[in-house]
Amino acid sequence: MSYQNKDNMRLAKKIGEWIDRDKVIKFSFEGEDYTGYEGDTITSALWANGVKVLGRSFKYHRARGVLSLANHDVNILVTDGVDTNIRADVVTLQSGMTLKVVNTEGGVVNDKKKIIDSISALLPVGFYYKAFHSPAVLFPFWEKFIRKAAGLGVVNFNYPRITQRKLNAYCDVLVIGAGPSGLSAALMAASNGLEVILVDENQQLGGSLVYDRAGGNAAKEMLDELSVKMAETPNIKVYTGSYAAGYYADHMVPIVTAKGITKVRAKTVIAATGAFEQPPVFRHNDLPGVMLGSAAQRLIYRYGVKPFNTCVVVTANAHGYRVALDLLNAGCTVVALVDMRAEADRDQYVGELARKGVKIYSSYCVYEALPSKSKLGVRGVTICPFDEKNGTSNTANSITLDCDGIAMSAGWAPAAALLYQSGMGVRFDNDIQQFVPNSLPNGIFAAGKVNGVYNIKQRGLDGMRAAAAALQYLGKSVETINVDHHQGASPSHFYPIVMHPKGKNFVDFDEDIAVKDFINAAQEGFDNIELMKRFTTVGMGPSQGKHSNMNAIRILAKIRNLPVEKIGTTTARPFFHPTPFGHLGGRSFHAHRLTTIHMWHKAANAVFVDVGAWSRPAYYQKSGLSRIETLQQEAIAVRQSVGIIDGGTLGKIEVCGPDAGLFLERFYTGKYIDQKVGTTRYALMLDESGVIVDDGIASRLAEQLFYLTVSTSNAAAVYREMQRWLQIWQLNVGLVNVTGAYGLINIAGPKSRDVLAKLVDIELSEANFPIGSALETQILGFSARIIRVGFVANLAYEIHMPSAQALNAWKALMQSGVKEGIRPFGTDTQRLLRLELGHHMPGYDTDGLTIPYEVGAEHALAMDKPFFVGQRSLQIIAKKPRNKILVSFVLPLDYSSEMPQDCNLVIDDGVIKGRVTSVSYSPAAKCVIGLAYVHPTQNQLGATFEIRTDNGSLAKATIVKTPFFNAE
Amino acid sequence: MSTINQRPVSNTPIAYGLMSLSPTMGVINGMEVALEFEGALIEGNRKSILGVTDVSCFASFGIKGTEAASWLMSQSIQIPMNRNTWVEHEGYLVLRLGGSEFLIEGQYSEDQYSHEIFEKLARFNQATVAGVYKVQRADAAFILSGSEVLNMLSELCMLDLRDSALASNTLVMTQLASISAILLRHQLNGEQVYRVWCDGTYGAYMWNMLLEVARELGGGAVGLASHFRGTHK
Amino acid sequence: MKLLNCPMNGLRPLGEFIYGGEYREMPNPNNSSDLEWASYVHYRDNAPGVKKEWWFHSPSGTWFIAERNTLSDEVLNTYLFGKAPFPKNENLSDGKLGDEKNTELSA
Amino acid sequence: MAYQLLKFALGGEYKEPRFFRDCQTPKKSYDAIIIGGGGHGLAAAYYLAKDHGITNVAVLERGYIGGGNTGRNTAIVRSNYLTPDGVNFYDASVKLFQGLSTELDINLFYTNRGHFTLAHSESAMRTMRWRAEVNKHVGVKSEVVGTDEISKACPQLDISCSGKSPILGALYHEPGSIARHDAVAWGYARAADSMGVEIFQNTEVQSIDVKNDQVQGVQTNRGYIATGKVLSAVAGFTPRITKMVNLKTPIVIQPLQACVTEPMKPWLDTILVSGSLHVYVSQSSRGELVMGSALDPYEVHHTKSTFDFVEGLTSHIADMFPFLSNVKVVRQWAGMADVTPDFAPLMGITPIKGFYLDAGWGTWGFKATPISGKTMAHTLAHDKAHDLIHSFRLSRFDEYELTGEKGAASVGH
Repeated sequence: MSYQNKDNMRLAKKIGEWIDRDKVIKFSFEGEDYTGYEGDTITSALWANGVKVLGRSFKYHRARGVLSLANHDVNILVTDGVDTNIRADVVTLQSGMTLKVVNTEGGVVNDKKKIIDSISALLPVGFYYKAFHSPAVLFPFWEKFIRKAAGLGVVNFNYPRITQRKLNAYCDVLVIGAGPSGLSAALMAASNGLEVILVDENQQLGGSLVYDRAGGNAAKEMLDELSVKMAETPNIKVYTGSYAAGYYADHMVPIVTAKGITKVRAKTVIAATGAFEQPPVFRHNDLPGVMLGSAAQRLIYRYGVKPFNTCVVVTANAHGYRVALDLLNAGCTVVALVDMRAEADRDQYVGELARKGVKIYSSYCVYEALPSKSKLGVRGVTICPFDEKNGTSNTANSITLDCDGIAMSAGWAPAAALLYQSGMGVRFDNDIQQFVPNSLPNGIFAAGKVNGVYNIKQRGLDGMRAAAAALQYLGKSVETINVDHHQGASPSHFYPIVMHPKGKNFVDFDEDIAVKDFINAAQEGFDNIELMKRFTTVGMGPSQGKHSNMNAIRILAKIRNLPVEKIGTTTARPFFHPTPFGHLGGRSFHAHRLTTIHMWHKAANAVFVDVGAWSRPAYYQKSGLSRIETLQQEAIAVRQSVGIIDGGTLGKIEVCGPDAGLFLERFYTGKYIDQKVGTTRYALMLDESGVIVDDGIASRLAEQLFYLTVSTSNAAAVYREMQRWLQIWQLNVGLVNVTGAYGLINIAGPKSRDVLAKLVDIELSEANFPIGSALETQILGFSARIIRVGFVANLAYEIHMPSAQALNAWKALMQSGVKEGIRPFGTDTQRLLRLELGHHMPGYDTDGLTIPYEVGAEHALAMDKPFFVGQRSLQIIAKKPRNKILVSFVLPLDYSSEMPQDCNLVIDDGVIKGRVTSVSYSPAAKCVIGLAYVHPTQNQLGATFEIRTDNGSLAKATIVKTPFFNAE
Repeated sequence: MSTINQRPVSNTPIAYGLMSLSPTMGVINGMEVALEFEGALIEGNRKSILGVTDVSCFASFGIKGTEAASWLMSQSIQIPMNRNTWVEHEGYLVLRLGGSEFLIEGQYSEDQYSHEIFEKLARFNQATVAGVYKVQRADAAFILSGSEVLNMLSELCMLDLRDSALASNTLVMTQLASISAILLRHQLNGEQVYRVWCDGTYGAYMWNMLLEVARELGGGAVGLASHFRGTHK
Repeated sequence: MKLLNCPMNGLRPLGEFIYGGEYREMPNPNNSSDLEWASYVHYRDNAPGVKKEWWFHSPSGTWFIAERNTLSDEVLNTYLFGKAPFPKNENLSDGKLGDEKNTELSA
Repeated sequence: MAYQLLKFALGGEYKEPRFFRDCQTPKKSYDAIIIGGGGHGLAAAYYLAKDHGITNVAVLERGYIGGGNTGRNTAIVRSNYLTPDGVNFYDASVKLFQGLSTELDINLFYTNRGHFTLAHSESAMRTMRWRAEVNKHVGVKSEVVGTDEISKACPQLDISCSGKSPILGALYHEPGSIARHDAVAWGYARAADSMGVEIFQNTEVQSIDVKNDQVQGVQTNRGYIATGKVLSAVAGFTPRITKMVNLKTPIVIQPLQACVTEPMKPWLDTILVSGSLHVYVSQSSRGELVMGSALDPYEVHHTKSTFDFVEGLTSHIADMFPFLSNVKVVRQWAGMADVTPDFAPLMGITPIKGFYLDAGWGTWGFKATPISGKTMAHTLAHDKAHDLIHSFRLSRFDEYELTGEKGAASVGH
């Protein structure tokens, strides 16, 4: 059954229309085929086909048609099967679209959920706070129903990942809005040599000049004139079909286009954003066929579509008269113009309308729109005398008129979201019944309707005034331009609200909120605009209150008997229009760092792990072996022969100059001034509260050159802190971060000396190069630094070389160690190896509160120094009792129950005493070994404590000395 | 004990990023780099639209410290007088990074390569000059060429890098594709190009990001041979 | 993104910077009480107003001081540590920033 | 239930009374004054009246009730903290929340969804185990789960996160829930009001009168009010209040931002948090995805939104849910958080007699609303900190006794 009457509503070609009638587009909607033209929106094409029921409301599932045709018809959301929540009023029609309305059950015409509308009296605003929760056990049951009703479109889980480009752009003046004031502002600024960006959300320039014509040509002529000038002005970059999504600090405005986002950094911003037409509120003002006057005009002049056959215009301003003339011009029968005002100065259009046979009812209101039998459209209106002062309707004298549609023009709300976000202060201008800018931040200007200027000539002038002000702000000398204050009747009515005992007089179409809902909310104490918003949800729907907030404020003002300005406005948050993830996220930058040996690791089947931005081999996978088995094999190679690990990710910092030793003594806990050239010392870094931050090795390579290695993940932060303290201490020191410039290879194990010896010209014997030695030499013909270290094995060397040569050095060492069975190992194995030696690792065995006393690092604290970072706090902490200490433990040799894991807890008599920080089976010690925090009273060699494993069983651990195995 | 004194050919920091492209490699200045990817015709076209070229093989020398400027002058090296500016002189660029740090980079030219200066610089001994410290460098260095360079940079960098905003001898230390980089505008063979340096360990990442965007905009990888006719296998 | 003026590199987007916290004068560790020291370490001048703060320009490695109104997020002034209005130490610096030679270059 | 609905249809006249009185003129003095009409302040007022019979109480709210962080958070309730003190405290809060709709006779839409803290690295997995072990120890349901269990609960999640930071596992916290945040404030306001507490909106405290280290009263835009007890429950504004009494704290104010999408049919049943990607997300009963991120990186005392927040957040969420590319973000907003160095609140008595702190709530204040109200009411009534909040005392910073939550600080919420 076809419900829609399917009249052909397409008009003869209109001058300046946006559609191309040579290009016919086929599409379907709710299972039926239609055609439109290129340039149509989905809504305009449907309306041209006589389709009026375009969607269903969110809460009551009431039939809805065109409201604004300006990107706030959020009851008209469709899906094409791929994408959802498509806004039909503005999305351009594409060939082959197969469209369905979202959130219906059984189609938009027969939506079964419309039943909710008939029980709406049961569901006043806020009802859900008062229902379902008692008894509590039943709430999950009710919640299922509530959750099912929630939401609009169904998300397509197969929708592709799209990352749009995000660009940066710069200009002297960003003009937002390309209506008469925006165009004038842009032209004026550009003609004075400024770089201008002009943005408008519509597909073409002109704003209301395109469609608000009062049946004549003056607006079109003005637009043509401005368009010619635009074409002649090269220094204006125009973005149409694009919106300014928000205002952010220091004049950054993201412009959202179909293809991505351009983040504009402007020196000045002119908001010529216009105003949203506001609906008068009367019963059934939401029926398909009831639309804003400007929506009717848009249909006519942009798309060549007749809004109605026979209609009534209800108005409270001059704009309604212009709309009526445009409707007549489009061939509509205008049965009546209903003017809610008592004694507005009757404007120039009255005579013209009368001549054309339109009956004007002054001091009348539309009391209600009469739904057609199906409730899917309008069959007429009831109008009656209206006392605008009291807002009362004289229903005794009502008149019923037949019509198939109503055009509404009662006033405007400024599209001031970006101005609010910039920090604008407002005042309420009673002459125009609108909030207007009272104070604007530096470099921000407003022009046109958003600035309270409605006269068409003055709007252009106001754009020029704003441009002149922007020019002056940028230091150009131009004459100040003055604009007249608004003359005549207000463009907005002070209270376009018509009460009706049966309600359904909607204020917010997104959320189906009617006048009574506000009254009830206020009665319950939600009589602050923000509380009212939260309780009623007015303005919280996808259109973000563009057509509802102003009426809500007026209603609340009336309820509280306060002037509108005392009510204030709700906060205007970004975004101006909802903005897709793919646009906002853009291309993702996932920066990562690789050492030059990376490709070798990759070829050797390394399994990588991320350490900060770095990618490091955790171990090298061998086929047929588990991770644990692989780790153990790599560890055994180190213990029995020789292993090699890429340490290029470690932080490497040169501390140079006469005060280098002094600097280190202040920065680290140890002593360095008396350190001998050619030796290394442990470097423990604390923060000012005495907590361990990092540790590393300081090698003194020359009298005035210390070479610091610090941990991979802290490298950048440690260098940064060094730079800061150096500024504060003003020592004669140079700092050079060579983390990326130097490669680092660590070879370890009893055979490491033999392997290295083949490549260097120095004596590596124990006597000549014992642990703690460091020197500069040559390897493969380039200079290298060799440090004898002991972190993973008693015999081990770090070789530091220019990173471009690291791969060569690695290959040479691998070659040199073939006979010894040299084996690469990764970070997971390294953790096991250092554990076997009993070394703790900052960040692994410590946390954000660990102090040196808790890990037995007293030996590293030169408390007798005059100063080091953290020293004074340690003096305080030293007086306090400890509550934990890191100990080394083993499990019995025959332990075979649940294996403890890192972070299992140490439990004593049901109380948490500490936790395991590192635990592993050690092939060298041939038992499970680990480090754990225990209570200091538990800390005795040979004492036992209990670890609770994942399955709840307790493992008995014994405190032992380290290293865990006989390392000699 | 044996010593190998034959200095081996080094690897460009972006070597890992080149693996999947299999370019024709060659050794320049002791470093193995990509000379050609798809041939002169295709790369010549790319170069004019948006070419990305790895020039990490250019000799470089870094130095910093309160006396760095005067020491360089004492070595007869012309230096830029203002911070964050650069000069080009007899085949090498001198970048003044901030106030007291310098990066000197040799430029490739067809016939002669200015080794001399780098040999001289290589003899610098920190222990003998007060207030001057060597900065070991291992940058990934790139040339970005073609008509779409600014389009690419407007996505990867937040700064205004147009001619009107970036003075011709100014360099910027900023972020490119979210990592720290040095950037300047330069003339090469009579064409305007942009130069980029970043930490070599980010080189493969940077190379891949630059290529990803360049390809979308109709450009791509360009070998050294397209810029410097004298470079060949 | 907000802009911040690095004294060495000019106006840059905030993403290039790392916040280093409030600038605080360290009390003399030798003659401050435990409570005074704990207060220095832990407590902050945290009511809104104009504060001196540490900021770090990451791409160039520049620490500097910003005077910022933490209520409006407006930056009033930025300068290298040791430059006005701090008492100047004529001695030495790290050779990167803040030395006299560098300042002369800031044309 | 039927009656609750039907009463709206019957009679025609809307009979619902005010939630709380429209108080305009304060009395000369009160037994206690609570600064801040958010969830915490109103809850404290309610429990003062209910548990301790102290009803001569005024709540002074600068704006409107619930207008601060109560109305700006992402409404997550959980108790999977790291320290036993933290877990016990928040667990007590969860338990109060579970019965709160009934107790306050308002549907708070408290809905149990389960809470996954995703781990993308081995070190994150270790922290998850640590939290799970502590939680289990004190009887809170948390466990480390693998990717299979995550996928089962949320099949739409791309476990590889678009190949960028694959998920290895998660801490699953069964009691994790969401609630309708505004309603919590309204419910407490109504209940407190009904027992005699007076709630003053648009009432700003301009100074606090302290003599001999004892609170005497407060000066407001509605005049001077005498009292011996003042509770500051103004997270986000705490430094402005503590400055009035010259009290030093370690709090730093940092904005916390959030955003919502347009409504879509519910598909995300759980609450997901990723510390590595700095995001958390759940789907509200309206069908919107409610999303948040880490704190803004520096101190600022305003609630302006930044674009970089939403750029980073959407990029990361799209890594987790690639199909959201064309789903739209409707609105973003910000709140101001009291951030402490050890990621635990500041509660209890202070060196100024009669001045009590309920502060330092960082990003986790909403979930503590009932228990903070209850324990602070106890603290005011007895002039001695409730046992549950002993570790949150201000003096811990003088004593170098920071809480262990700092140990594994990451995005929580």
